Amino acid sequence: MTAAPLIIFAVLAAVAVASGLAMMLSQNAVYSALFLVINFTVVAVLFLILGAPFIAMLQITVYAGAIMVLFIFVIMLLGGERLPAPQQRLRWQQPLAVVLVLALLALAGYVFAQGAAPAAVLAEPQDYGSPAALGLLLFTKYLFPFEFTSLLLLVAMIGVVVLTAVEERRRRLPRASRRT
Amino acid sequence: MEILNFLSSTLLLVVFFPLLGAVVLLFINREQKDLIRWLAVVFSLATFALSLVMLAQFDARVPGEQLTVVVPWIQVGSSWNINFHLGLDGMSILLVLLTTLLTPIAIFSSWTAIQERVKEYMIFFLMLETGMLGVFLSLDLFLFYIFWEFTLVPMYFLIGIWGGSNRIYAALKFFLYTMAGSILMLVAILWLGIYQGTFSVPELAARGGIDPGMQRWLFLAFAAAFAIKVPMWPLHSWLPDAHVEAPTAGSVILAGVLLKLGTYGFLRFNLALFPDASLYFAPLMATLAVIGIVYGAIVSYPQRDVKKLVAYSSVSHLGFVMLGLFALNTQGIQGAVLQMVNHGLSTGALFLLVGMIYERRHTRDLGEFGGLWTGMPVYGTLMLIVVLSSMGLPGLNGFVGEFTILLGAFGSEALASPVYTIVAAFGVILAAIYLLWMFQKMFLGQITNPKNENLPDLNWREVLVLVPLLVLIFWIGLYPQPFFNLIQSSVGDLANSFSAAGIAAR
Amino acid sequence: MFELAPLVLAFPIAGVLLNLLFGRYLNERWISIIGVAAVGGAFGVAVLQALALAGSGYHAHLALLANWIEVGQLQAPWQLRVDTLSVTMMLLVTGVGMLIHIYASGYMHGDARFARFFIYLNLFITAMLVLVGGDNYLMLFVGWEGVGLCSFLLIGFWYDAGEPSASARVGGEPQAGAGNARAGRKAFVVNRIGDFGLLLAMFMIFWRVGSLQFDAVADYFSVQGAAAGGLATVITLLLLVGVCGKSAQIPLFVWLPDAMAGPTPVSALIHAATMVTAGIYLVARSAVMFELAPVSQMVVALVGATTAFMAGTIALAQYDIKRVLAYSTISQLGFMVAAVGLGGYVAGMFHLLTHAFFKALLFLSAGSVIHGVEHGAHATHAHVDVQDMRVMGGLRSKMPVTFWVYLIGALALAGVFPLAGFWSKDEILADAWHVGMVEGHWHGVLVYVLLALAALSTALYMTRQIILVFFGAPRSEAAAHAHESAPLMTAPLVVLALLSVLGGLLNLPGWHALGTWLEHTHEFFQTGAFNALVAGISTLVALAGIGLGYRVYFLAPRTTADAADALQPALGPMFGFLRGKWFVDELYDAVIVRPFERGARSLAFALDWNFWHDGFHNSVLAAGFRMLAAFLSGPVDKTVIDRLFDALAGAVRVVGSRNLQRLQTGYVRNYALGVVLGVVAVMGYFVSRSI
Amino acid sequence: MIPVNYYLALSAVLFGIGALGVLVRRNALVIFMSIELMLNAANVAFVAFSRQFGELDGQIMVLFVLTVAAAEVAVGLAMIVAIFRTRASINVDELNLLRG
Repeated sequence: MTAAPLIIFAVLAAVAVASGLAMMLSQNAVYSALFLVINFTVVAVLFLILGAPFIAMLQITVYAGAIMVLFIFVIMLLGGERLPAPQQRLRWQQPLAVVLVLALLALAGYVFAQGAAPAAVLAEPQDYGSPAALGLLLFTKYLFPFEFTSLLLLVAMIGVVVLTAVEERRRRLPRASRRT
Repeated sequence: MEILNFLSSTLLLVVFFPLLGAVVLLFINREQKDLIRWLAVVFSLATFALSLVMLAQFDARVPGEQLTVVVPWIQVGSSWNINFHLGLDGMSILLVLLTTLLTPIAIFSSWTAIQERVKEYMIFFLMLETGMLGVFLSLDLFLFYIFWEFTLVPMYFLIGIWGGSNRIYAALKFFLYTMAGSILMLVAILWLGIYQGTFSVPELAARGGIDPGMQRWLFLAFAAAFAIKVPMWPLHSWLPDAHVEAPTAGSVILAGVLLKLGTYGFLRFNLALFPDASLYFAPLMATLAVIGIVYGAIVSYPQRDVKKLVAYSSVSHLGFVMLGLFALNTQGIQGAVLQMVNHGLSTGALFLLVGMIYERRHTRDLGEFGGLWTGMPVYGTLMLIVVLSSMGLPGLNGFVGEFTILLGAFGSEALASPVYTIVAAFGVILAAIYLLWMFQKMFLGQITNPKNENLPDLNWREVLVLVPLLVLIFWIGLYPQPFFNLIQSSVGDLANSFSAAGIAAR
Repeated sequence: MFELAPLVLAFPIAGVLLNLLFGRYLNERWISIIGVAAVGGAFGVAVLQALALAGSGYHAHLALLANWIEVGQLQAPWQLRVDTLSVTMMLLVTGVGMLIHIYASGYMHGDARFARFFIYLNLFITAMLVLVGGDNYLMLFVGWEGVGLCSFLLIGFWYDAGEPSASARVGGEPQAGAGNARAGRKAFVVNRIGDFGLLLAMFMIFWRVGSLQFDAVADYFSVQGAAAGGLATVITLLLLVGVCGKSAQIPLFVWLPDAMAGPTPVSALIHAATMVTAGIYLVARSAVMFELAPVSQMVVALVGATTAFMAGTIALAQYDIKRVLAYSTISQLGFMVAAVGLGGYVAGMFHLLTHAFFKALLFLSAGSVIHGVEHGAHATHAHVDVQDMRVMGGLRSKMPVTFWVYLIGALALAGVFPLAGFWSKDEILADAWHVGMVEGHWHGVLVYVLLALAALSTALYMTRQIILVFFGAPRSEAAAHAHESAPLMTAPLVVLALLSVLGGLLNLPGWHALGTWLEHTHEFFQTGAFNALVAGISTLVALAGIGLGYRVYFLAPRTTADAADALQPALGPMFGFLRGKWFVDELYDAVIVRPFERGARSLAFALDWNFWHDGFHNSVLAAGFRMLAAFLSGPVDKTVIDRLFDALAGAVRVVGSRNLQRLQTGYVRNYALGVVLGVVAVMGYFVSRSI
Repeated sequence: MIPVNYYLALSAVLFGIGALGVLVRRNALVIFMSIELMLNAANVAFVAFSRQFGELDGQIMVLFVLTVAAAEVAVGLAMIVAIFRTRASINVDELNLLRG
């Protein structure tokens, strides 16, 4: 095993973890969002390395692109980039949370230490991870769940419309009927 | 293409067109009540038109199922073969037509009576129609069970939301009684499906060969569900509550179609699938039926609430149907099938008429009326015709059914005694007593209550609602042969299997 | 001309439909013209059928109209049967019917429901023609119930009038003005009891013979002969139940007197001339079976004779002019039933025809009397019961035409030579004499005696009626101001009077026109031999009755309306018994009606509702469920589980409920922490297991 | 090549960071971002496993996760907007109606 891939991986992983931590710790929501974009991009590169070019592209376009733009848009809309003066109500929550997450990681580490997973990955088939192969699978074996996701998206869309449009409709109703 | 053929099959359309209407109604603004009403009527009428197409495609000479739709549905391992299986034959066709006819009439009759939550009301009604049609047309036990339970939900809400003062009690009672019976049926269905390897009704009927001892248990399990639904004496105590509390259209459908789900179930499942047990239990079932005939008629007589009176009369009338079914011969069973339709028409019309006076006077107490014929001649005359039809006057529909049933029961080999018929014929006398009593209390005599003096006679909409029923009342009474022809070959086959020769061949 | 047979039904049906659809736009004149023309047309067709029969060797002709019910081997078509028996009945129904229609157009003048009356009448004619014209028992049954329906509708025609009499108060609380409606209902229900027997008879015929066609039934029984005697006995006894209902015989006669609540033309047409004779027609039609069942014949004869006697005595003590005639009708129907029971089918049919003439005449004349008195009552604003004979008297001079036709009818009914009633009644008595004296059957003698006594009372009550109504001085203002009815009403009376005089010609001894005519339907329809001795006795009996009446009522005339009846001193308490109509209504009321009502009430309210619906459902099912729930929540839950949890709660309390409550902070992040805690715990568990 | 273990470890760490974010931050938007990070961590594990077994099913799962994430973000942000309108705050600690 040459060292080059490992170095590349180590660098990418370090950037991912660092950007994740920064996202979490940043007090400004806009910074958080930008750190998250970095994180997503790095993970996309990792996907590329893992032989999942299609997923990597999706990661960039959907996650780092669409979703994060949405986030930033909402942050700007609400002016929520900074919260008012920190007023800690749950003082014991933070240390407890850190302890718990560390415990979780410790457990995971323990599982890794047990060495259940194989050391290396297999050689890839010719069209592994190509959009064509993925599409074929999607439209045969996973046809029903795939169709179902469309329904999910539809429901989400309607939900969003309903949630945000409620105020508007009430405002338009005549005064008399609002009382009932 | 296959899916297109499937989607355009007549029976599928007939069954699910009302449901489509319900879905469409979901998207209509609830304030547009008239649009909702019109859409509901249009969808139910379109279903009726589709059922006429179905009638045109039906070949009465073929005894077995027709226009079949079969699609594999749920298959688990080798023992679970559940198909989406719809099929039409002589046993179901009249009831399907009755359902598609009565639903638009019921919806039309709720035009002014229902002012609150019109949208939900119509949606429930259309759902109910799909459920009922599904019960009549499904030839897979599992599918049948699903539709059977499906009918409960809309009816529960129709009674529970738009009913009278004690509606919650009545709706709950209706629901629980039916539910309690169906659970036993579900067990029997699962037994059949697992141990016989198929849920297909025609296949089970053709295969036969269930151990007679087991047949009896299965018969009883199915009978539990159906006898409550019919309702057979002594399981009738949910019926007066449900009828009295239900809105008019709900009563029409309840009496007109829902009760027939029970008698139809006896015909389709108990008689066809468990012939040995049917022969074994015939005297018992006929006894209960006969008790029901006389009991229902006697109990109808002193009632003061018109709806309750008609409700109890249903117990009596459906006793005739059950007697005919368990006569297990051609006349009995054919008469029973026709009588199911007759009862739907007559009692449906009776409930409609009672609803019309209720809309005017907001009471159904017999003591409140009297002399109505003077002020409402059209109403009185129509009521008289329907009352006469209900008590089996020759020339009107009720007689043809009752006569063939009693004739069949008299000479039945399975019952082997004319006593059943003799007692049942007392029901004919009693029917005249309670129905004419009701007619007299409502329409004859002088107007003593000033509230009855200036009641408007029926309007065009109300007459229009009744006309199709009256036409059929006369048609079946004077020339029932087309109706018999539709059921003849299917029912004839079934009946022959119970004759001496049929038993020997089995 | 047989092709025209369906028209016999088409005419009255057309009448019904025309008046039903257009009646509201037409005036009385056109309504009555339609009504009369419909019956007249049918009469014409019936005449043509009779001629056709005569012209084709009297063979029965079948006219298929349509298929009706075909289920399995049951084949019951709409098919008319034209033979001498049915044509005789058709002629009677349409002929007398037409006269009564004409009369009714005068009698019902000014009634608010004029059109409806003619619709009902035409409907009745239709049903009656189906009854007599049908070719199978099922069609006969259709007509049978159909005439019952029309009877119900017409008795209750004035449905908002009439107070239920004390003895007839049936059916719970009294309802204002529903007396007539109640009478109609009574008629229908009692008839249904008769129909019950007929229905069962049909079932038995079908399952033994395999068909309901008259021909097939007749063939079956002629082939089987005495072997089918038992079957024939059962069937004929069931048929007798039907006969008792429709022809008002013991024990089902109680509806007919009440049926007089209907307008008088209805009483004449339905409750005297046609419908009530359907029972005799049924027996004649089923003669093959009766001939095989001597027991049934005996029962039929005795029922008829007893009815004739009983009703004859009741008629002696009634004051209502129509009620006397009603009981007289029952009595005469008893004669006919006795006749067919004795095998004298021709005699029965003969009396049926002549009775139709003179009883229709009497009813219509009574209607004319009522009409006249009513006018008098209107003119003088007197409040009297216009049908009560005690308020009449002296009408002979006021209503001469009516008086004379009434007299003719009464004499014919009493059986005075040479009027129609003499010949037909004598034939019946001769048959009874023959069966009793010549053939030596005891029941023949009994029948003869009962019938002779009935004949005596017939002559007596008719004399009484004539004297009470027409002779003496008027006993009320209304009677004093009565006047003769319009020609539209009197003309049919004259025609009927003529028929009452000449009706005997139909079957004069030695000529036997009716006998030879009916013979073509069944060969044993034969006229009995004329018996001069019997005829002599009959004449003596009639004259004795008239003489007695003359002595009791004419020589000691009633002077005031409320005086006691002249017969009362002679009969003593017996008179009250007769006046109370043998208290049969009261008996039925006490034995059947009231127990039924009480039973129905307790069944419905006590058993079904309180016990089964409320009690069983609510107390056993619902309460049982609740009890189970209570048991689980009570003893089980409260003791076992509660204790457990009490202990737990105690433990928790020790830890501090405040602390626990504080777990529910309401902060989402807190709950998320809980989730992570859970995840760590679960993972820890798995990891610990794998160690 | 890099052993699958490494990817899984990275996935676990990222997941932990996301979880910590959800637990300690009060800004609803940041909480949502943390959730996205957790989902992303799961995706890494999926793709890694997919690679290990040479099957594409893992990638398909990622696709579905993406869809769910998109739907969730859309609805979640809509809720935040709606809540902000009534409460003028996106501090989740002020949303404590569930308090016992």
